[in-house]
Amino acid sequence: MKAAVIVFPGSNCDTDMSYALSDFTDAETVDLVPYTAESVAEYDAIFLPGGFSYGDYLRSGAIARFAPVMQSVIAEAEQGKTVLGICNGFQILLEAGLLPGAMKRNKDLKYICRTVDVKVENADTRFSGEYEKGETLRIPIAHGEGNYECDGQTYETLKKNNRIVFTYEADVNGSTGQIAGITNEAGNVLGMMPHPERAMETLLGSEDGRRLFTSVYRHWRDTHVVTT
Amino acid sequence: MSLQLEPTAEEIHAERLYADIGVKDHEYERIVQLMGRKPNYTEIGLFSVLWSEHCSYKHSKPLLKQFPSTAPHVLQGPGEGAGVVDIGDGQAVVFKVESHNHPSAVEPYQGAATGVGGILRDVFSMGARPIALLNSLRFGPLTTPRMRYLFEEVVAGISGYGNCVGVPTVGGEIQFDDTYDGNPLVNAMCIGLIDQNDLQKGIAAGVGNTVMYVGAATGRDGIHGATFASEELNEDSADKRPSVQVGDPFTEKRVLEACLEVAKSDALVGIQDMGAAGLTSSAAEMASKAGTGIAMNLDLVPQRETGMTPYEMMLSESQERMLLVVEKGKETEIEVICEKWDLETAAIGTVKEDMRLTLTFHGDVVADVPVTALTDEAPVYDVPSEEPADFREHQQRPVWQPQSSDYNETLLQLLSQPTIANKEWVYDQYDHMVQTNTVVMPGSDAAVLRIRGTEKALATSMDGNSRYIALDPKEGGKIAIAEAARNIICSGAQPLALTDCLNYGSPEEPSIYWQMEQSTAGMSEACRTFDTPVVSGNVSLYNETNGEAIYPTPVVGMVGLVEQLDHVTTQPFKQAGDVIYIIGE
Amino acid sequence: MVNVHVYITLKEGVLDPQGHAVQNSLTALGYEEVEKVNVGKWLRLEVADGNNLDSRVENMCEQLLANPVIENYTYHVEREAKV
Amino acid sequence: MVNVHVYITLKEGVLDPQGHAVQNSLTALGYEEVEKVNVGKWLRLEVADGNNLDSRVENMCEQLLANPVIENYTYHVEREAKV
Ligand SMILES: Nc1ncnc2c1ncn2[C@@H]1O[C@H](COP(=O)(O)OP(=O)(O)O)[C@@H](O)[C@H]1O
Repeated sequence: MKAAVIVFPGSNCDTDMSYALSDFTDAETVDLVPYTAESVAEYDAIFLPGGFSYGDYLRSGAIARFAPVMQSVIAEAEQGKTVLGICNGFQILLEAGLLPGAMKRNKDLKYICRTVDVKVENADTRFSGEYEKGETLRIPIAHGEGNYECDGQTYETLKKNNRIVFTYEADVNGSTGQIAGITNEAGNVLGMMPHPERAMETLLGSEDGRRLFTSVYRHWRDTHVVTT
Repeated sequence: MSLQLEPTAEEIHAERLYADIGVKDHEYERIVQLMGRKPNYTEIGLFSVLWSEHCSYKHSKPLLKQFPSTAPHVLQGPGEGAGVVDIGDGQAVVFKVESHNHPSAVEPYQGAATGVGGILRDVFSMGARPIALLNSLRFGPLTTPRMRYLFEEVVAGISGYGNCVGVPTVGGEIQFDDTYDGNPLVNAMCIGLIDQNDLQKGIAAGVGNTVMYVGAATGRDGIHGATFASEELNEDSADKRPSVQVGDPFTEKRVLEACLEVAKSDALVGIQDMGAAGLTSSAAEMASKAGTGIAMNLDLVPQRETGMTPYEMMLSESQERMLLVVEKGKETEIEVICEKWDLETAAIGTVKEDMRLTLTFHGDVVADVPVTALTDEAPVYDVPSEEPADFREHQQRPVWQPQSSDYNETLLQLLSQPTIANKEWVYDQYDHMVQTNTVVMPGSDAAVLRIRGTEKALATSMDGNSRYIALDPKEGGKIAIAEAARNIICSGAQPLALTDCLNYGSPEEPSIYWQMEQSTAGMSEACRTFDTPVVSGNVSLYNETNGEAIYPTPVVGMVGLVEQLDHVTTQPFKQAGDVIYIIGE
Repeated sequence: MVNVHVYITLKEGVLDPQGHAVQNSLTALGYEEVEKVNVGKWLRLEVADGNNLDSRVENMCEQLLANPVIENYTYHVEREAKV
Repeated sequence: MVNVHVYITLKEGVLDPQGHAVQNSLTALGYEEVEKVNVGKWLRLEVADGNNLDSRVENMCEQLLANPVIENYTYHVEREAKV
């Protein structure tokens, strides 16, 4: 698997994401790809990291969504390639229209950095295949604008089609339906606010995030490597 | 303000205009002597900031000399952007603390945010990647809306800036006391990690080399910030408000990444943050350290506002700017890196042999000053000191034995004191995990950060207790160091070295100066005992409101080394049945 | 050169945590007459006048300045009085 | 009930990193005619009409809504047309 971690000006979880992939999966290549890159077509999976792209000015993700590389990211996503956005990456995917809904400021208007309980709602995606449905994960959140908002109809559709992959077990930020992560209709694009790349080692508090990355890797292997 | 409206050298002298910008009569006389003529408006501006307490340490230098600052593991003691300590394997840890008390009292969010920005630049200008931030805060009791506002906004400012730049805020300390009611304290500390080969210095060496400007454009922000920080707050302080600096952490993040790339380039000769007193202090200090001069053409300085005068450009404290000295002919190497990070750069001057700071603007020479007059010749005062009248009284008081009839109740009362209470409300707002190295998060004795690729880790803690120091400055000074050392040791680390921030009232008041002397003497003694040299620090004086000084508040930031990750120990009890020991008296 | 003022606010029905917080603070300060607060954005753009100014401004709003999923916008063009 | 609109913007000379970022982004999107952007706030307050409305609103702005250290504000009161 060739993985691209996109670096926008202001990304700050890019190296964490790249460590998560290179130290804990068997990905052959993990590249930090600058926002100016013209194409990401050569990669099998594209990761949009957390941080404050363009300072999160105006709205988080709003300006990054127009970074040069995003045209190719959008095209690849539409062709079914694996795209994962974490935190600011999720916000960018929303702004780019690859996922439905929008982010508002946390309900108590404060930035929150804390490890929270995250429930696996759907273990049947390429991002969550190695988890059990209903399992509770300990994963850190770190965001000021993670209050996910969508209209009632969108919410019903997300629910009906099992597109809600992760929810918070408590109402941490005001998100509709306590949503922590969703996929697009085709299931190849996931956006989530919690930071699995910060939950890779018990030394740092939790290793519950590992299986997200190994799920992505396994999905790629199962669909690309011919076993003899 | 246009150039023609500026007072002439004669007017500055005759009307004592220098006094308005904090220059004393005898200092003015000395400046005239050093220059061999009367300074013009731009020139007196340069002196006013460089000779301010903030930049010259004119009242505190003799005290700082007492601190032990060398040891085999100290690679760089005080004198550069930050101190540098060897941690083995060719790596070093770089750290410093900085105060932003006055700006935070006026505009708490931006004051705290730009404090974080400044200390980050001190560390990455050395070539080190910032890996952790800490802060030490002092407020009055949270009983007034104004104090709650200051507290919330300071925390929000620290969080807003540090989180965005992507450096984890892993620790700090907060105390509330009436003494800080009119004068809250905001001290920020940054720790960086570096390969020793990449160390950079702030020097303007090599005659003929190019002086380059990197980062945000210059506006009229914070003009006279450095002088302001050296005056007491009073009712007029509000009028000085429009000069508030606003931080732009997004630009800082790009400047950071660009500088760390630039630091690896052979083209770079020296680099320094344009912090307090901006272009003035960075240019003068870099030239002074190299024994050179600098000639700059101010027309080439990137400007955010129109019609800026040389005075304004030189004194501006616009944030997120760096001054670089680059080998002649290799400017494009730097430009290419900056362009990649979408940053403004400009070659604005040249390193000269003449040891003068020469500024031109619209074709005219607007300032021409010997560099040493600005830096080395800054006055150092021998200040009278006098034991405060009540000191003996305090000493002779009988030891007070607290009585309690209901220990449960007393315990709950203690725990509900804001100073003692859990600080989760604060540190939940700080991203303390980004960079994924935080082994021990805020809430324990010291924060612990692993050093990726090794079995080692760093432990760090900030401490200080001004009540002890107010009662007995010498013992209190020792206690501050000892507390920091205990916190480091409890975490499984060996204390290495420390940085300190000396927050006091006016040094011109003999009883306050006495407290400064005594407390720094106590600190120095303890530093020697623990073998923890002082490698960097900051001094913040004139912390007074309407004549009322704060308690003497030196704050210590210590760093220790954990040799083996499995030595890391945390504070909480681990399981029922474990035995509890008390060590010590 | 004209000044374009763009006003952006959350759509009706979208909970406004900021507005809510401001209203609570106002009540706490004794301004009980304030019954509702919405917090939105006001952007001032200095724009070279030209053809299609309106449709260009609308495009800017749709593309970047507002997020149509949760926000509404209005704008007005302020032309300096001719001398 | 009246609607009070409060407009808050950074004082002249105060750095507006947000405005700067938005302007750069507009330029990148091809709106080169935009020469400057300032990002401010627009608050809508629903207020029970009454005596001293103006001075009350001014107090709200000074006390809470705007940060007088770095921001300027203006407001206008929109009275609904009588039926
Ligand atoms: N209290 C102190 N203890 C030790 N060193 C200090 C202290 N105060 C200042 N220094 C050192 O003096 C030098 C100048 O400090 P400062 O003027 O704060 O630097 P900057 O220009 O980066 O703000 C620095 O090397 C700093 O570490």
